[in-house]
Amino acid sequence: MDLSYGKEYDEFRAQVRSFLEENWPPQGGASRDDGGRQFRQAAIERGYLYRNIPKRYGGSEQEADSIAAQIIREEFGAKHAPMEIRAIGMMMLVPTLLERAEEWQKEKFVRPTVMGEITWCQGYSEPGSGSDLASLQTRGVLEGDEWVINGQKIWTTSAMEADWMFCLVRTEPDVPKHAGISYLLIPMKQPGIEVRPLKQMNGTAEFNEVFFTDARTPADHIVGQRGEGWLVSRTTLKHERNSIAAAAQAAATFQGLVQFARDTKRGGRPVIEDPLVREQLAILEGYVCAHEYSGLRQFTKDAKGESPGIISMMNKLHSTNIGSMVAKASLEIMGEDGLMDPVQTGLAKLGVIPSGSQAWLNQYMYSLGIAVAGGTANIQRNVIGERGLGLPRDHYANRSSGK
Amino acid sequence: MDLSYGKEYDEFRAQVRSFLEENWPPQGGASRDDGGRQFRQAAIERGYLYRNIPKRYGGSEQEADSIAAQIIREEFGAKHAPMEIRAIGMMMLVPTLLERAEEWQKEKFVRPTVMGEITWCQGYSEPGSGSDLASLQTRGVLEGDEWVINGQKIWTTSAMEADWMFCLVRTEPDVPKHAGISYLLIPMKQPGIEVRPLKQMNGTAEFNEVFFTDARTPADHIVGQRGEGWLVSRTTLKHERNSIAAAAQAAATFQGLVQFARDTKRGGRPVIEDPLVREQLAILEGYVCAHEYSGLRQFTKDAKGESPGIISMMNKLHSTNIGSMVAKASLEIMGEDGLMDPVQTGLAKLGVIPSGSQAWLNQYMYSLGIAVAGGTANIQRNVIGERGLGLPRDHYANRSSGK
Amino acid sequence: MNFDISEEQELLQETLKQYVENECPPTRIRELFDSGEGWDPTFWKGLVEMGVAGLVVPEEHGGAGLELLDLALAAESLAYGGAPGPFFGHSLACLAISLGGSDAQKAKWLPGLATGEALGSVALGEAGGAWQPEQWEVSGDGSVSGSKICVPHAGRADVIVVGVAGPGLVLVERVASGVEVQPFEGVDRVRPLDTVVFEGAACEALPEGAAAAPRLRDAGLVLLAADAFGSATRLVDMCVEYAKNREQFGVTIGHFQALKHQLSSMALEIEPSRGLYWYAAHAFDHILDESERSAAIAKAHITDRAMQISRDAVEAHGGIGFTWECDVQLWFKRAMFDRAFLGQPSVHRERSAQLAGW
Amino acid sequence: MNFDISEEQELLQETLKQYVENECPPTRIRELFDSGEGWDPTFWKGLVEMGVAGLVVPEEHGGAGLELLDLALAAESLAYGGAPGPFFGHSLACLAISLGGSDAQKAKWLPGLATGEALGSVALGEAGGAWQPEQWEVSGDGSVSGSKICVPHAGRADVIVVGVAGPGLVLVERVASGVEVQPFEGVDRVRPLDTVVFEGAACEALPEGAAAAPRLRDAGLVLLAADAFGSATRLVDMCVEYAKNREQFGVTIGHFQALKHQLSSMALEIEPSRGLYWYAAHAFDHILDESERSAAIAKAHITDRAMQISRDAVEAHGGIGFTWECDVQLWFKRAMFDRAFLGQPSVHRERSAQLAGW
Repeated sequence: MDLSYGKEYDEFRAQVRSFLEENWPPQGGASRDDGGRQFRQAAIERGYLYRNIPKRYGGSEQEADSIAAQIIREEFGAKHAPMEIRAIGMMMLVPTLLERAEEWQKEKFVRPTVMGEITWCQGYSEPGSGSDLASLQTRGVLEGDEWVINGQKIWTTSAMEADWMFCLVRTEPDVPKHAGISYLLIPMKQPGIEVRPLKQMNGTAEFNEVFFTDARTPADHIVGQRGEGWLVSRTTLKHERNSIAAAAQAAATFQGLVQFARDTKRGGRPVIEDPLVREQLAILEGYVCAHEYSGLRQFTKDAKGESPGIISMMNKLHSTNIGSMVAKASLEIMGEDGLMDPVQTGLAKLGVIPSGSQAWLNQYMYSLGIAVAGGTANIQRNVIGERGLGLPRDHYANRSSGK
Repeated sequence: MDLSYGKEYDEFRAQVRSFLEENWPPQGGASRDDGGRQFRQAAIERGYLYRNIPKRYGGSEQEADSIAAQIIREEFGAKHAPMEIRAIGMMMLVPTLLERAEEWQKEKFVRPTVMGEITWCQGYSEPGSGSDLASLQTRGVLEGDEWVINGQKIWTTSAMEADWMFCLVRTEPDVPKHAGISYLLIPMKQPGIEVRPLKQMNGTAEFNEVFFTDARTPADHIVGQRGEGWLVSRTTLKHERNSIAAAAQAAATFQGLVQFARDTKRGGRPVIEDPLVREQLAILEGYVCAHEYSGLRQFTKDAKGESPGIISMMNKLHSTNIGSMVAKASLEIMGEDGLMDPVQTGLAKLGVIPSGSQAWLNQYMYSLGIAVAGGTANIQRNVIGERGLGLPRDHYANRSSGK
Repeated sequence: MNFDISEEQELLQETLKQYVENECPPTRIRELFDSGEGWDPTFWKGLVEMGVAGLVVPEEHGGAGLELLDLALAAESLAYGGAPGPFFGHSLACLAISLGGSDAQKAKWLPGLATGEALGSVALGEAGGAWQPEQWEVSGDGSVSGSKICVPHAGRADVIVVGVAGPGLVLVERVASGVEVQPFEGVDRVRPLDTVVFEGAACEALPEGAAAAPRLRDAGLVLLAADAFGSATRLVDMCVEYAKNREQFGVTIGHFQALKHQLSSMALEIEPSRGLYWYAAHAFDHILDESERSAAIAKAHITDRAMQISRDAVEAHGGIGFTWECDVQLWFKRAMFDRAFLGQPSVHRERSAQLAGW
Repeated sequence: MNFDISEEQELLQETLKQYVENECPPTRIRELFDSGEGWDPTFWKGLVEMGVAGLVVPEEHGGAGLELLDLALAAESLAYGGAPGPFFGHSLACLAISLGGSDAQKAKWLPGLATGEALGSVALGEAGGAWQPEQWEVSGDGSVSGSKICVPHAGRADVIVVGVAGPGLVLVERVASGVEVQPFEGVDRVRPLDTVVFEGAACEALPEGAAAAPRLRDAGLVLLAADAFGSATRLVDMCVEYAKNREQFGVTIGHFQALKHQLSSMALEIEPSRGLYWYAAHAFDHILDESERSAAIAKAHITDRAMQISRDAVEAHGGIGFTWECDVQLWFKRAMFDRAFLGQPSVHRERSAQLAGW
């Protein structure tokens, strides 16, 4: 056990630092956007960004090295230097394209996506297909040289802004459910597509519904073969997992909560002096620290190229549980401020630590959204039980073939 | 809402009191046993005991009246006068016999059971058949004019002392599982039966295992027909339910816990001054009061002859949950006394409020036994969900016919 | 022994449930949520016509002369339906004047409150969690000065019963000079709240105000418990309904044992607590020495359970449960109101511990 | 960055697990439970031969010179197997002398303790929950007087490190006059405890005893956390095994989603906390300013989780889980020991809150 990164990385860190020294913030009169673009390009050339993307598509094509990646994140973060664009196209579509797409598709889509020139949204969930995603009903019919798409998607982040959607569509209605799905790339800016924001209970709208009425995309904008969409959507590329960041986020939120308890007064005294609040925070801290160290364990295993085992199946549920405990504690701390409307604070966002009662109220409701967004807890428990502990498969899920 | 029993019962209470005045404690030199027997007989003649048992079998054959029954319990209890023998034979077998048995069987067994002259144990559960009771394997084969029984039962209370067992036995091996079971009455004192105490983790032994090796009972000691045993065992007679007593017991246990927190000192101060303990006790009190009032609601509904609804399916699980919370609170209160061996205190018993750390430790472990004894919590949750809320039946239980 | 409500009380509950279901279904509640009105004059008028405004006003002043239990049963039914409006604050104002007012004050205010011509409210909270009478610092000797928070629909009230240090309760007319109503964006949009700032506003003390103040608090606790009970049972019913209809993997999701058990546990958490608010309401009128403590226990227990059930209900609905369109949010926010108003559960647990002499 | 244990450490864990599995399977543990011996000389001898007695004794005194992390990893493995014997008290005695002893004291005691010729123990607790050094009242100036409770296997120890007011830690030989060992019927029969009453018993202060006392407490907390972690993971494994084998309704009960999710939740409660005790053990030797707090957090969190898992494990086994014959009780009682020894979780949560300046 050694919590430093080891001597062998000292020089690497020094190189990153001196690169930043020279390149960030940009010299002269470059605009922030231009400066950012130039900086990213330089960072790619040095092998600091888009490390798992081949050079010919705009990446730096480096050997996977989680520690190097972490050092880059730390140093870039300390200087607030631009990092990779972590949009859904980059995170989910690009690996899929690299693994599964035809050459012309890679050429057309990977580089602009990596560079942030085109943005994507994801079309998987439907109102009737949540945990049972493979039952999706959005239909695609090949008419001449175009797919004609009808149906509805839901929980679509950034659908308003996106140029394209990568989308699961039922194209083979006569075969068993998993086998009838294709993976299509669909342009969003067309008359056949309507996007409606989906307002949440806390008053904000981070998701959308997307309605297809004879929406169209060229026949060759399919990744993999017809009916292979389910498999294609399961593709994940080996990459440098960022298991530290999520746990660090939980720790930062927790510190924000402690601060909230220091700042809030009841009967003239800081609420953090209340023994019940102290106990609740201390219980929570046990979970938060456990989560953080689990992240470090997984990070280490990744770096060594070893499997982290069952712990990697627990991340989501563990962090959902923590979110729920944070929410409860915040309600306890805020007292009668719980009577306030959370809406006024605007967006709650992952990565932003709330401050003040209304922001915490927003967080209180937002934590519920997180819980259901990452697959419901029951699905996660199935995964831990079946894949982690080796218990028998669920009867109902079993009946549907595939998956 | 009226928490008195109403004027119409004032006179009845007065009658009960004057009866007790005259008859208890027994006058003259009668021994406690004899005195008790005579007193019970007098009470039966007045209609105060065995109210749901026909007169010809030794009961007092009264109209069901929950309030009258409650008044009798209260007044008899206040004077520590003998009440009904609440052994399992009286509670479970007698109603079954009255409903299902042949006349000669009733004559032979009901009165002596009611009078406590013969005692019973129950032979339902088997090591391999817990929640899926109908899968039981103990075999009964008719040889001449006797059933020959082989197999094993478990969780048999009072098996050491009992004269007879009412027992579910598989007599028709070739029919589906529920249909192959018969309800036999088996004498316990015979060479073919071996009883072994089943020691619990707290060191006591309230249950037994019973082994049958060519055990025998006459061919006509069967209640109902061959293969009807499952149905016979489900018989329950309408009787005056005692829904107050169980909740009152929870309340008494809770008061004992509060006393424990008053008496235990940590750092020289009573533990009840610890804000965490106060909060835990106050949370618990909410559940305990809710349980008590639910008991009163059910009592009222019973007295009116109305169905109490879903609440009556919740009693067991609610009281198990309370038991578990009581146990946790007691551990919190006792501090390092949790390092003690609970065994030294001897029996933990329902109806006895623990006093002192070791007794509470015993309770701590005993509460686990309670949780699993009354059908596991998951079975209870199935019942609430399916019968109470009307959710669809369980897939696996569905596959087995019957039940 | 009759631990049950009467047929008349059952009828009251049934009638109110039906009325809300017909006149203010979730679609209408949602309109009020979106408009920010929190007030439906027609709906309230209907309730008034049913006598709801004067349930606990003595008969000699034109009310129904009923008890707190009846009021609490009404609160449960209204909450189950998600009813908007001033029932809570108005009822407490009626109670306060009945409990602590002089004959003249009763004669002046109660008849109008009972018929709904006048609207009443109560101003109990002060900043920093000061909900309990002994914590009040707003002064009310002759005139009222100071801020009260979370006053239900203060902007529409004719008379406000204000909790003050000293005399305990005083009456202030909303139109009096020195009364400023500042709207507060509250979580439950069908029961809007305001901050009311008093600057030397004319007031009239209730002669029995000091004794009536804690009684008024206790009545408020019971009504919040009843409201939370109604909200929680509604949420459970919604979840069960959803589980019976929503399909995944070719079956309704109620088939999944994990969800089934979650729903059972939710029902188990709330159903047995019905008697808690019944008993506390009954004790308020009939078992005075248990009234204060049983109100504290009911409020702490039920509003805590309702809040947890609200969270569980979102989860039981999957992603959709978190949306503005889903009805869950309407009762979720009602539960948040009930939990925080008059002090959160832990406050009342500590009070009940002290009252028990722990 | 290497938040992981080394191959040598993995080997240590594996070796110990194998040793316990072979030499002290549950049947043997049960014999010890029934006999009340709590001591298996042959089993301990085997551990001694593997070097376990001197893991943290410096090499110059004949030990392996390892760190607290190694000791904690050993504790986890021994707990997983349910190992009986004096490992816990003996190891703490070695640590105490290493941390606070004079050269002469080290030279006198450590070699014998490392080879297992001598057995050590520690006397930390006093009645009324006084486990922490600042709470100790037993006097140790020149001679020791007073009672210490819950001293591991005191009756067999050669030397006992006694926590006292003032000098902090003193050495007492068990055979000294004025030392009376009173057996205590403890819950975990494979780790017996005694009350030791001192009446003017001769003692020798550790020169650095005052500084070493809280360090010794922290090491104890880490070892208890590691032990509880091992016990909890064993219980989860037992439940999973049972669910894969026990049949009801024609299938193994692991098919039932409710049970499956309960088992998942149990695993989720314990598995992520592994790093808590690793980190606390590592901090003890390498990050001194986080050592005290991280030990408190690890002990509070893990022993609480282990206790809950113990209860869940009984339930997951149905009725049989509650019997003496079922192995669940062996680890259940181990978890009870780990939870209460050195103070229950809430004590260490409040300590960690204070240490954080809350």
